Amino acid sequence: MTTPIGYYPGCSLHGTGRELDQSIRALAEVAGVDLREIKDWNCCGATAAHSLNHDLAVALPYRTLALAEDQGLAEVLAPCAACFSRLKGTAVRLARDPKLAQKMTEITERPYRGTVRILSIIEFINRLLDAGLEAKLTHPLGGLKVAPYYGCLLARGEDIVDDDPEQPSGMERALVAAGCEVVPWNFAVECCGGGLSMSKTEAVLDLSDAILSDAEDAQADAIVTGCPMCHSNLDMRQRTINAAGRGPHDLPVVYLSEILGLAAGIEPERLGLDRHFVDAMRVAERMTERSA
Amino acid sequence: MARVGVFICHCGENIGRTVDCAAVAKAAEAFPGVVKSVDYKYMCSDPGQQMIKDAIRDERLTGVVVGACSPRMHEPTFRRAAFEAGLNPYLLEMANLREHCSWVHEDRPVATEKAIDLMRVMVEKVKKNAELRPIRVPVEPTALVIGGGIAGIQAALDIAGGGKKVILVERSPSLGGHMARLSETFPTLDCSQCILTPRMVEAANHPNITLMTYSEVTKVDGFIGNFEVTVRQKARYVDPEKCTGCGACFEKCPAKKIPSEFDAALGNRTAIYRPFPQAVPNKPVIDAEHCIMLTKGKCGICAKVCPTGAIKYDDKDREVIVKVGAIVVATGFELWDHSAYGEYGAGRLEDVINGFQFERLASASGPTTGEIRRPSDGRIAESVVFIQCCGSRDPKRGVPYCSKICCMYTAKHAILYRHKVHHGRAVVFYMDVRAGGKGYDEFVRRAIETEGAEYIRGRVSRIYRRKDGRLVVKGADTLAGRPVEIVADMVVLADAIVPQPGASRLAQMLGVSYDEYGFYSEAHPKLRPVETAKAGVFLAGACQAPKDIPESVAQASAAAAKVLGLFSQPELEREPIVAKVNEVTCVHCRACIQACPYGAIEDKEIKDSKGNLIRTVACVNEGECQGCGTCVAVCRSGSIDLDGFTDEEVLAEIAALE
Amino acid sequence: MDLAKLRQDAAALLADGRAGLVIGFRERAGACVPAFVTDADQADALVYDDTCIANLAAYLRKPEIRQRRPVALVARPHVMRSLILLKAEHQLQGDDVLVLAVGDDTYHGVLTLAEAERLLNETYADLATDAQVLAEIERLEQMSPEERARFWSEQFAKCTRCYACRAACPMCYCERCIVEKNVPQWISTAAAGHGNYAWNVIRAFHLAGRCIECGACEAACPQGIPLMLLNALLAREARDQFDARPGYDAEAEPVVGSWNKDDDEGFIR
Amino acid sequence: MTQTSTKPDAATGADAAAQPWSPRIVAFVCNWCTYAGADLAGTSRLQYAPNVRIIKLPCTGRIDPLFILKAFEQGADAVLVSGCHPGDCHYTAGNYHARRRWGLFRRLMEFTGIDAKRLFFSWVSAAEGQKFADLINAVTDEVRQAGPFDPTNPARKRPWT
Amino acid sequence: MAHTETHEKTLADKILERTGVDVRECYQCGKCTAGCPMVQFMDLTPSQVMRLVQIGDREAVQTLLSSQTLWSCVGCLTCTQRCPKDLDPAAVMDALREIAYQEGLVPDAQRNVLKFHQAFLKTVEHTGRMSEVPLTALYKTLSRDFFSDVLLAPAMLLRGKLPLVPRVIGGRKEVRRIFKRCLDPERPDRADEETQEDRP
Repeated sequence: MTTPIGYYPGCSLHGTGRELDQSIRALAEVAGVDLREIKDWNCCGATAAHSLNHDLAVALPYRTLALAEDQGLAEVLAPCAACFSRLKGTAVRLARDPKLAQKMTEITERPYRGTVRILSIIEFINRLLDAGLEAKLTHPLGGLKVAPYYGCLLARGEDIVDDDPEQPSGMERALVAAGCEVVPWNFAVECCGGGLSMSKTEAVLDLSDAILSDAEDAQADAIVTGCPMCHSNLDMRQRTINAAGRGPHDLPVVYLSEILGLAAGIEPERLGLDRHFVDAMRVAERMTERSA
Repeated sequence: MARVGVFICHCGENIGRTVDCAAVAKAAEAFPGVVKSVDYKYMCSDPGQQMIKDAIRDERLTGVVVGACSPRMHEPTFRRAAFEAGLNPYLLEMANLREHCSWVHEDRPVATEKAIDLMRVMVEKVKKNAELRPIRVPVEPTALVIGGGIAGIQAALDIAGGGKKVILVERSPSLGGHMARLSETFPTLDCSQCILTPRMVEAANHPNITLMTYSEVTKVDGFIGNFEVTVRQKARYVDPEKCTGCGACFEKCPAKKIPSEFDAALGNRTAIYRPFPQAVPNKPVIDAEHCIMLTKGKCGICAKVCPTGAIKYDDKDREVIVKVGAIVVATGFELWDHSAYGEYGAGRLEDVINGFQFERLASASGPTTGEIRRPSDGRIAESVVFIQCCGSRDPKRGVPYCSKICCMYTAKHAILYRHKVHHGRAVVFYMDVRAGGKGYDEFVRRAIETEGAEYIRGRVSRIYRRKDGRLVVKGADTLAGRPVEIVADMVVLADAIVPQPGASRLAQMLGVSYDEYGFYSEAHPKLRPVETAKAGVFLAGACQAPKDIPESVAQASAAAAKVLGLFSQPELEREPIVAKVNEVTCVHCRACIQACPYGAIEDKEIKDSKGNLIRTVACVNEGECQGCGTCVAVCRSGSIDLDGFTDEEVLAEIAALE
Repeated sequence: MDLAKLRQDAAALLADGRAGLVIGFRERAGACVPAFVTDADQADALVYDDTCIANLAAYLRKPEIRQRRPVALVARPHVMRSLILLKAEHQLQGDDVLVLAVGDDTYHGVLTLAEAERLLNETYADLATDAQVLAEIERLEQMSPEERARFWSEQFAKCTRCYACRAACPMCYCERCIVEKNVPQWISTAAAGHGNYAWNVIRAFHLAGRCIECGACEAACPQGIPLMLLNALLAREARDQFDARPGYDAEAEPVVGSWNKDDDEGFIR
Repeated sequence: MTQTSTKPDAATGADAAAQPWSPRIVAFVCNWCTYAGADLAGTSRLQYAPNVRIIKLPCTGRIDPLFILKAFEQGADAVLVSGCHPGDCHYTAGNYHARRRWGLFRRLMEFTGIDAKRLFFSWVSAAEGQKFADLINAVTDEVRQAGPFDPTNPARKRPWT
Repeated sequence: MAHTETHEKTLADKILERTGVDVRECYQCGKCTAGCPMVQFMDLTPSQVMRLVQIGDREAVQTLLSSQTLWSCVGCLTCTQRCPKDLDPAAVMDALREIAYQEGLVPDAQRNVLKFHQAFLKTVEHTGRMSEVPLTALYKTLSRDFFSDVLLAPAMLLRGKLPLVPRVIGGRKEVRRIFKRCLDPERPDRADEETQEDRP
């Protein structure tokens, strides 16, 4: 692949979602893809802008889209599921509503012709597989049982996600290629409480507990996700969930890109697997070496 | 030269009070071509009619205009009089001086002036009128009934009972349709097979009925009174003449694990099989797709055990062409496939079943001999959730309409379940209960009030299977304003009623129109509910819209009455108001063919004497044309015209208003 | 545009008998005129540029040309639409014609009708009405009915009833035009007054939902009557009211002659 | 019917000033709905303006735009087209075909200078006698407001000069 | 309470304008309520919200705009995905929340949600991006909820997930101007002067 793919890490990938950032960059390097971070990108506004002011909720992603277009990027990867949803949602609305596009041009004083295509982490990884990553997966994970967790933002949104909203399957090809066994389970598209993590922690504990329990019932060794928000609810708060008298759970929650990174033989630390709250290094232990 | 007679009727005082009839007659006398113009008190009376007849003979009239009441009132009267006097009835026209003039205006001079105008218009038209002859179409007094469910059986029996021949075509190996699969019927809970099977036998034994099971209609040509229908009889591999129905073959057949269509895949059948014990005809067929002999070339057990040598492995499909005068379509319905609902398990949860599957579970002749056992592990279901409107009233992913019968059969299911599992819990999720019908609402109330079914108003959002194998049903109780979660052993989805797959293909063959879902369209929603826009094709049962058994039977009998009416005369006489193509100027753009609401226009190939194709043009089938004239208005080159309302006639009318 | 390739293809089609005739353009006295090429070695005379407005599909109804089927036709996107529409109206069989497809300074090569349909839908799916024509329509719409009547009165007064517009239009393929029908005679043939009005209005209406806006009729009018105003108005209405996209789908039903339950009836009392 | 004066330029002959102008309206109606609706207006003795002349067709589907052109050509001040309500067509779909045709044709008429105020479309069922009477009164009134159809309109036939 | 009371513009019309959702199409099947993950934290179920918008009289509007539900919706789109009428209850929630916020009708119990959103936006307004430390600090100050989640902070630091230096982008003045124009479209655009400085 010679054309560079734009990269929009989003705010949480510098903080809570660091391992997602690390693993994406490492994986891109192995696959030989030129990831170019959009210069001077800004926050997508997330749930906050969306909740309080819908102009702002469009204007913030608009600026980033305009920057990407200006910087000559035809495709932009937004690995954070929330950012992906905001950016792509905005792109779809702008394409459908010229009046809104005009208004945004006025507000931001930036032109945008609508040429940027936003990729989710799943689309990106499937793209890498198309481009030959499969051959480079030299360390399959020896039948690691995984529960692919799509949550809300990688499953729903008719014009945003290109997958079956109730029975999504976008991650399966990559997981199977990485040597995992995908377990059938019930909570692949249930909500974890998402953006209300800090302000309605109680709800998040309930919902995340149910997700973890169902994955355990399905005998999963790990939950695989593509969303830093889900990740922080399921991983970072797993101890809190236990402390609240639920569970107890001890289930690693890993990013799709980490799984692929491991299968590609990248050292777990480089992928950020040591940064998890629930020990995820045990997933790395399942790496096997395939004779070339 | 035109010789037109004008007759102005006073209609007692009705016209005469506001229209100066004598003045109108006087004015009309001056119209070009008018040779006689008179007014009279009651034109429709015997002396009035006689005046017209006399004038036709004495004055050698070539056209008559009667200025009187609405033609909707007396046009047949005056046209008959003209006919009796030797004038082609279509050379008589009426001007509406009463309803459209004297009764709606008070000012005498103004009304008189208008009456003169109205007369002028009709005189100009009648001068252009052509002699038309009624169209006579011979009728083949045999009916074809497509579909051997309860509607088709009823229609066939009624037509046969009326003394006419019937050919009854059924796609599956046996008559009976869906009704044969039901356990009990609402609201009386009488046994479905007990009331159906005598009818099936009667149909099979009736001397006027020819049964063609395991057969499909593949082509329909012709028109009312004169259809030519091609029926493909699928190879049965069993000679029905020799077979005695002893059953030795299917008892010994080694291919035993084929999901039974009749049992909605809850039970199995063999490769040589009869769908169910009471099947009519009670003779097995071989399912070529699964037969080991027919697929792999070895086995032959059934042939060995057959005492009469009825097995024919070299049997072939056969095409038969039948001539019929009328067709009754009774192809019924199918259930919507709920695998479109991912949130209900996308069809992959074994214990989430549809209504037919529940019928088979509840049926004493079913795979569980009537015990409500869940498909996954055969355990008695201790708790069952019934969900209504599954796919119905769901414009997004299902169908927007109400499937009509689900409220009732769900109530029936809940009652049957509670009769069979006394300690079991029956929960029904519903949006509205639609129980209009004799004894219907009482039946639903009984389910709730005395049979212990729990009715919850709300839809279900999600069904999933727990680790212990039970199903979690997440619904809402909108009356209480809260979510509800029920743990169940089995969920029964009241899937929407949809037309049979292939309904639209058959409709296209028949030239019958259908709605966006594939239900066949009746000719008029109020007044012609069993006819189609295609003359000679009638509808019965759920192929037209979701219907329950009594409605299907009623419509079937109505269709039979229509057929018998049609067959009561050897020939069909039709008003000759039909379209005609000018084959010289037609360029075959097919606009008329596409626009015709009746599919009455066809391609016609014009060939030279050696049979070489010169050109193709449009051609109107007089038997099918209903005379609306829509084709005429879409023809850009003016190559079609409508008898009775020709371009020339209409132009003459417009010109008369200058 | 690769004119050399076009000539080469035309020559090859004729040489190996895949086409019995190539209709294209050649230059005569500084103008583009239709060229009918039957010999491969004449193909070098073919030219193409923006001034080649004539819609060559109009020739396909002529018997002497039909005799030479399959005919290859130099066609810009509008002309390809004519061909697709002719097929939809059963005036052409799929293998009657081949297309030497030109468009947007590109030569797309030799296409079958099915390939031309695909090209249209992929690359030329949004052929817009000429902006000037649209502006003029809007200007007229701003006028009072009396002013418009005056405008058209003047325009139609110029009509000499030469029927060049009809001859130039591939969709005017009737063998006996309605104007020539005399029993009854709906449209006066005298080149004046109401006859001119009826002729021009009915000609436009008979193209409603069928005009692909190639502009050949207006270009052919020796009197400079702005016929495209009428055609484009109806094209706009057919598109806005009934989603008409004539010439993009060889299976499409005609706009006039089909219906939808939800068609607008705001104007009906 | 007592309005006397017309616009001076509308006069077509010497006697025009003497004869009070009253609108001439041609109505093309279908046999099964609107014609029957008009019959019902009659049997109900509903009084309405006498300016309309009905031409009966089997169905609105039969109404060719040429009819409308011809009526204007002959000097009608207005044309009314009326048939069955959607879904009620005796021939199931003739009115749907007609509706689509009118949707385009009326635009063309307007655009070429026939005022939309002179071309009326309506659905009148066999049960709507009152609607028919009201319609005729309304149409007549509106045409009277609009005045006579301009004799210089290009659609209109002019005497040989 | 009178269903028939007419308003200049009904709430349903306002919602239609803002979201394209015509709540009149809702037939109250309750599927949204049945699937909502947050419904136990709501005082009105999603289908009740739709119903009250349909009613739209003064009392209904009051109940809606001061309800806890608006602030409990996580926007997971389960309702929207499964709505058989193809309506978008999530968008209706968004629109109502925005109206409630504009009209100052946020219930006390939901202050924290609002404070969190405000803190989030404040951080973005000033720096162009969200950073955990200033956001959390600001949120805790605004909400006076100092103790929840405190336990997580050391562990996050340890894992390098809590960068202490806020991230600031070059175009932050541009972002500030965008905020000003969106939040306060009426006020004259004072940000223009700042913009001048931004560009050499």
